[in-house]
Parts: sequence; structure tokens; C-alpha cells
Amino acid sequence: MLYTLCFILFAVGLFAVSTQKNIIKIIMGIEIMDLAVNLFLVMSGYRADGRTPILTREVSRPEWLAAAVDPFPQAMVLTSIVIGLGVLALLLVLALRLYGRYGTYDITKMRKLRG
Amino acid sequence: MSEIVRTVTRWIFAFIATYGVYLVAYGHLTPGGGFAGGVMLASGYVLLVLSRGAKEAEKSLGLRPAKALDSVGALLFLAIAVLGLVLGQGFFENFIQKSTPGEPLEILNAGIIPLCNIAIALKVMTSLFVVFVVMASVRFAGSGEELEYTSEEE
Amino acid sequence: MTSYLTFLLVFMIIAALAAVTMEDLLSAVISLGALGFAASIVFLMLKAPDVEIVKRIVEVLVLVLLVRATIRRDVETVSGTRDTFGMIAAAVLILLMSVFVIKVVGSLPEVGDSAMARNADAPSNHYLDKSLEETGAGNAVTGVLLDYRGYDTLGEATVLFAAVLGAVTLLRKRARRLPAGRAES
Amino acid sequence: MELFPLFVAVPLGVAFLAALVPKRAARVADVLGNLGSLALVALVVLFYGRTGAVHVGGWAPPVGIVLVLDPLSWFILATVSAVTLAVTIYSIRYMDRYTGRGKYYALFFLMVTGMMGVVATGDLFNLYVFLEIASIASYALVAFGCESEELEASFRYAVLGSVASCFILFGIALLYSVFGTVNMAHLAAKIAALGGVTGSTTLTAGLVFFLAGFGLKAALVPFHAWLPDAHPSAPAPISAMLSGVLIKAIGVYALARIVFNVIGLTTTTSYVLMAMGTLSMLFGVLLAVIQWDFKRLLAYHSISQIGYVVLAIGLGTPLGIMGGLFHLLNHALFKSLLFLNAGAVEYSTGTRDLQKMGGLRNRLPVTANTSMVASMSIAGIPPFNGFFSKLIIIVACIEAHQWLFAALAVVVSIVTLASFIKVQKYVFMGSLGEKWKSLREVPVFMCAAMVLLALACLATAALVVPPVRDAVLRPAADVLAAGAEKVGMVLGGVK
Repeated sequence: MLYTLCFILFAVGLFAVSTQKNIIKIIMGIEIMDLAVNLFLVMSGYRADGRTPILTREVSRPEWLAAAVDPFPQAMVLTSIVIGLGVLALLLVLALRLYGRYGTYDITKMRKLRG
Repeated sequence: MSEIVRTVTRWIFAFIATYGVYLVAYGHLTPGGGFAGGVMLASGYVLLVLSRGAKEAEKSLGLRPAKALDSVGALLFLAIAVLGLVLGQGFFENFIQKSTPGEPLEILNAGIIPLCNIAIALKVMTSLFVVFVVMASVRFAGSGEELEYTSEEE
Repeated sequence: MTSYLTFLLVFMIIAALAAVTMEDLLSAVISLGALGFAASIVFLMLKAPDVEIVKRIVEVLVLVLLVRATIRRDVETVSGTRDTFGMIAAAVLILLMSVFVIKVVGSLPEVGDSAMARNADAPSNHYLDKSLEETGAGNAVTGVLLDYRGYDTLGEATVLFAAVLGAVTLLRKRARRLPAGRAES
Repeated sequence: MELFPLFVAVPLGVAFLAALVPKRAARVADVLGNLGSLALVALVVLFYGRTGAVHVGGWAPPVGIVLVLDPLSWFILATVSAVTLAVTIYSIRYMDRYTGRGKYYALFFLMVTGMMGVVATGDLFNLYVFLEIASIASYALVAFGCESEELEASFRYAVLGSVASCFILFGIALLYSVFGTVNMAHLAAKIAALGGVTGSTTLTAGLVFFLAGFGLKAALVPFHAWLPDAHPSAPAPISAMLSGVLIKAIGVYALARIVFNVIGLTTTTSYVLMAMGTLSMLFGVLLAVIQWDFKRLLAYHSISQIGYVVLAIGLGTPLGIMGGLFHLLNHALFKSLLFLNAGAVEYSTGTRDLQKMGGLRNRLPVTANTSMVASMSIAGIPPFNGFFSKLIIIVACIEAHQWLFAALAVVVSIVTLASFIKVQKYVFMGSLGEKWKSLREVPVFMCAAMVLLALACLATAALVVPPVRDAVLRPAADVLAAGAEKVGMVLGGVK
């Protein structure tokens, strides 16, 4: 059930990217898609009533091992979030420069390039 | 920005900075790590830029030193990786931990992990700071576009 | 637990739809912020504190960046959908997605049991088991990030370096020099 | 074998150093860049004929990341380094037109690092990270000149590229949620145990996501929209790199590695690949013939030639794969040469419109001759390398009883020939326009790069001769042809 909600979020992002006219909305669509994939990854690593994968002195080792959540998707998501931030920064710089040149955020008005 | 905002940000920056350094230093023991600490410190500096404007924030961390620091951070991280290769144990080898395994759950016993944490935090902080100053200083006149961005003149 | 998660996820889908279809750009950006913070709460409930801290701060920075791009006197609101080509492409893609969702979601395991539990030889069991002795890091996530798969993090730092360098190059004042001496076109 | 990570560490170091170079010291950046590409070529020569795996950080494969060198990845690394060397020599003088030389070389070597990382790795998530590095660096490089159409082309390319990356990451997440590992060899062993793609619907879904994601990175037909805008507006050396190697290293190679070695080729996937290849071939060449902008014409030809490669590899037969890889190498060489020629013509005349040019042969002799060599080989004229690779592909199609695809391949080759005769006639033959009387040949470095590539084009024709072919091409093709079973040994040997 939760995975379906992730796919729906991914589809909303995809819908935004492919139909919106406003550049900032397109960038937001990409942000939503990236977020949906990160959510799916962390969910695939979750263990029913699990514990954080951080071993501290309070908890005994065997009990922690039995309940600890999968650390590897969290590492993947950490990397993916920062990659998403990098891509967003670059896209926003392009959007700002395009706004400077065309005076609008409307992608259909920027038809300098023939199809 | 009004005077109140500027003084308040100066105080808050101190708390943010300590929290960021804590995240980096204890990255391998408690939640946090290079990324979290770096991003936290970056948000501290961004707060300064927003409250005091790009020109005045130059004093705390200028654009040019930030870019140099960024490349230095990246080179530091690459050096740690290649150092493993040079010491003959292979690329990205955790050579300190392998040779002198410290007593567990202490702060300075995770071999190259704290060093990598510091290099990553330095890099993330300066990168995000540079992006912010660059984007904050782009001015648009109504009609065309004149960039006040202080990049070096070609 | 899963009831809270479903509630938050439904809230996130509504926030996403609002962000996409709203007229005013600024309120769209704010609803995107709401989406991001709800996501960080979901990460917290899924027992991922590292990810939650980074996501929360990155969301703040994303919001500041996006507001920077939308706050301006002369930004006339532009919204509505693109020409027919965009609509057709969107329809095809969404159709592909829905067919896929119905087919696949049935066969996916329940959220509770993780891939690690089902595959005994999954590397994650090794990460949890041996991360303290082999890397000395109590926090298995940092152990994975910096020692077991440190090469990923090197790649990741380069991604950030490339993004920043790209942003700086695209915003330099003068990009081209006049062609020296060549025939003027 | 321990030095294999240098393939990624050297360009990375050059990139970080180049970013530190102040703007006054442009020549230092040039020297640094060329030293870097020379080092890469030396590494390729050093690692010829070796196979092996490097466990990064000393951890065994499923736990740690493994870097893999097998004949296929060596073949792609060699192609990338050859084109990189020619392009760095070319951009010494060409980039005088642009400011920010240090930043250019930094971004350029970041793109090369990304490609090298994608080709060398034996780990899916690692492949995604390095693919992201190459993509972000190429987004910034496409818009390097900050003109309106360059910014717009780069924005479209960046948006579609990010969508492709999300698809690829979703595919990796799907595979991870079922199999719990991202190491290619480990995954292949588990998928083979499960009985290939038909085993689980999630696997087919993952495959669909990969096809969509890597198809978009390789500009195959349903996803080719960004290429005709992005490649022409980039600076000439960058469009040479983009068309020559980028869409191959992160698009076609990654797709082939995953489809063949990880998931295993089934008849349906091979038909999908062949269909996409043929459509790209037809679409690309039909749109190319009507173009009057020199670089846009070359961009459309890139789409059609990539269609050839994907069609050949999609056949699945050993001969088909060998033809595909051979054409991949040839296309890398003559397409980057053609883009460098277009850059040289634009450098001297300032325009890209074919109608405005004419009779440049006697004013730009080196460019004209190298462009003749490249046009002949892309059109498939016998003595040149293009002919041999297309011949192998057509023979492979016939051998696999794909009569329709073989016929289409021949038709497309003829139309390509017609299109390039048009290019030669309008640009180099005919009477010299009075405006171009004062033209001088392009600077020596640019000529040297073009001559180097032209000689490489002629040399690769020798790859057809059996002894040379078995030394280089056949082992590379065998890696793919071996498919999923023999992959355990090949990809880092995890059992």
C-alpha cells in the first residue's frame, strides 16, 4: 500500500515535468520525483518496529542486531539527496539566466530553437 | 536588514556553528556525519549572507577564499583516498583503522572516517556557500540582464 | 505505525498536487516546502535519523533558493499546461506508470520486512554485524558511507563540486571574447 | 592491477587542480589538460589485455565496491581516451573564443571522470553516481557560452537528463528491494538463480525503467528530443565529446552491460532494442537530410548512427555484438572529427549555415581533407572503417534472419551518403565566395587534432583484419555475448 503512494508521488512529479509551462514548476516536478524515489528506497530498508542502525552503549548488541534497520538504503538516499541539491542548484541558475534573457518563466515563449 | 535581525543572526550563527561542528566530530558515533555537519554550517553562513547582504558577509567568508577552500577540500578527500593506494593497501583503504584499531565507541578511533568527515564537511560547506553568494548577487534590471556577480573579470 | 505513514504520505501527495497546480508561484514553493518537511518526518518514522537531519536542512536551503527565484516585482504568473506535444507525452508516460503500478505493486514485499531480512547474503547484514570492529564507527550509516563504500562518497563530493562549478561558470559576467582577427560574420 | 583506480583518480585530480587555476594563467590550464589526457592514454596502453577486479577499500565484492577491468571496459576506455586526447589538443586554440579556461578544463575532466567511473565500476549504485557526475558536467558545458539558445538547449537537456536519472535510480531501488544487493555480479547470480527476467514482475519493471533511463541518455528514438538542440549549441570540442563518447559510454555501454550481463537478454528485450535501434536509424537520417545548419545535421546523424550500434547489439548474436562495438569505435572517431571540422569552419567563417559557405577547399585545405576522410567513412565507402563496420552489422542482420532490418540498414547508409555529399558540395566544393577570400587556415593545434583523428579513422579500418580483430574486438564482444552466466568470473568473481 505504501509503495503505491510512492508511485503516485512519482507520477505527480512526472506529470508536472511534462505538462507545466512555468520553468520553476518543472524544476519542482523534478524535486518531487527525486523525493519519491528516496522515499521508496528508505521504505525498502525498513524493518517492522526496527531500531536505528546506530550502536550505542545503552543497547545490547544481539538485541540491536535483531532489530536494526537496513543502513545501506539510508547511505544511498543521503548521496541521492545531495545529488538532487546539486542538480537543483544548476537548474535554478539556468532558470535565472533564462529569466534574465527572456523576461519570463514561460517555456513555450522561448522558441529560439526550432523543434 | 534591521539592526535586530543582524544581532540575532550573529547569536544564532554561534549555536548553528557549534551544532554543525558537533555533527561532524561525532559523525561516526551519533546520527549526523560529514554531510549533515557541512550542510548545517553552510546554512549558518547563508543566514549571515541573507541578513547582512553579500558585500558585508565578505568579511566572515569571502567568495574567492570559499572557492579555493572548496577545491582544497575536494583535493584533501582525494588525497586521503589515494594515500591508501600509496601505502600499498589499495584505493580508499582505511589504513589507520587496520593498523591501530582503537577502543570501540570512542571519538578518535575510526581510522580515516573522522578525517573523511572533516574533508567532506569542509567541501559541502564551501560549495553550498559559493552557490548561495553567487545566486544572491545576481541582479536583474527590469528589461535585460545585468549581472553584478563578482566573478573575476575575464 | 503504518497508519501514521499512510496519513503523512497522503498529505504529501496532496501537497505535491497543490504545488504543481497552484497559480501563484510563491504559494506553490511553500507547499513544496511542506512536502519536504513531511518527507523528513516520514524518514524519522522509518528510523533514519541521518537522512532526516540532512533532508530537513537541505529543504531549508532549497526553499531559500526557490524563493530567491520567485520573489521579484515583475514576475507575472505563468501557469497552465504546455502545447499538445507535452500533453501527449505526459499521457503516455502516466499511462505507462499506472499499468506498471498495478502489475508490480502486488509482487512487492510488504513495507515491514526489509530486503536485508529476506536475503541472508545481503551486504547489509555484514554492515550491521561488523561495522564496529572493522571500521570503528558505531553509526553503521557513516561506516557504510565513508569506509565500506567510501568511493561512492568521493563520487558524491565530485557531483557537488561539479554542480557548484557549473553554477559559477554559467553566471560569469562575460562568456565570449570577440573573435580576434577572423573574418567578421 | 592495483593502479586501476588511477583511471578515475587522474582526471579527478586534474579537474580539481584546473579549478584552482587563476584566469590569467589560461596556458597553465591548457598544459594541465593535455597532460591529463596524455596520462589517460598512457594508462590505457598500460592496461591492454589485462582482466581483473580491484576491491575498493579492501572489502570483498558484495560488501564493498568492485572496479572491474575486462576486454569490453578496456575497449570503451580506449575509445574515450583517444577522443579525449584529440579534443584537448583541439580546444587549446578553439577556446580562445571563450572566457574561463580553467573552469572549462575542470568541467571537461569532470565529464571524463564520470565516463571513466561508469565504465570501470562493477556496482549499480556507483554507476548511477558517476553517471550523475558526467551528466551535470555536460549540462554546464553545453551552456558554456551563455547565449540564449545555449541556455535554453542546456535547460531542456538538464530536465530530460534529470528525469532519466530518476528512472535509473528507481530501477536500482526496485532491484534492491527484491535482491538486497547492488553489486552487478552478485545480482546476476541471483537473477540467474531466479530464472531470468520472467522470474518476477519487479524485475521486468526494473528493466523497463532501465531501458527508459539509459535510452534517454543514449538519445534513442522515443527519447531523442534533447540531442538535436543540445549538441549543436555546445562549443565544438564539447559537442565532439558529447556525440563521440558521452552518449556511448553512459548510454549504450551501461544499457548493454545491464541488459546482457546483469539481467540477461531475452527475445523480447532483444526485439525492443532492435526496434529502438531501427527507429533511431530511420528518424535520425530522415531528419538529417533536410537540415541546413552544419552542426544540427551532424547531431541528427549521431542519432541514426547510435541506432546502428543499438540494432547490432540488440541482435544478441556474437557477430552482431562485434559489429556493434566496431561501429561504436568508428562512430566515436569520425563523428568527433566531423564536429571538430564544423567547429573549424565556424571558427574561420563565423557561420554554420551551409548555404552561406562554398569553395572553402582552397582556403581551408586541412579541414577540407580531414572532413572528406570523415564523410567517406560515415557514409560507408569501401576503403574506410565505416564501410567495414556497417558491412558486419548487415551481415549479422542477415545471419539472424532479420531481412527487414538489414534492408533498412542499407537504405539508411545510402541516405547518409547522399546527405554527406550535400555537405561536401556546399561547404568545400564550388566557387569561393568573395566574402571568404581573406580566410586563413585554422591554427596549428586544431589542424593537428583533426589530422590525428583522421589517421585514427584510417587505422581502425585495419580492425577487420583477423589477427588485429581477435586481439581487440572479439574478446570485447565475447564479454557481452557471454551474457549472465559467465558473469561471475568476469564481474569481480563473487560466487
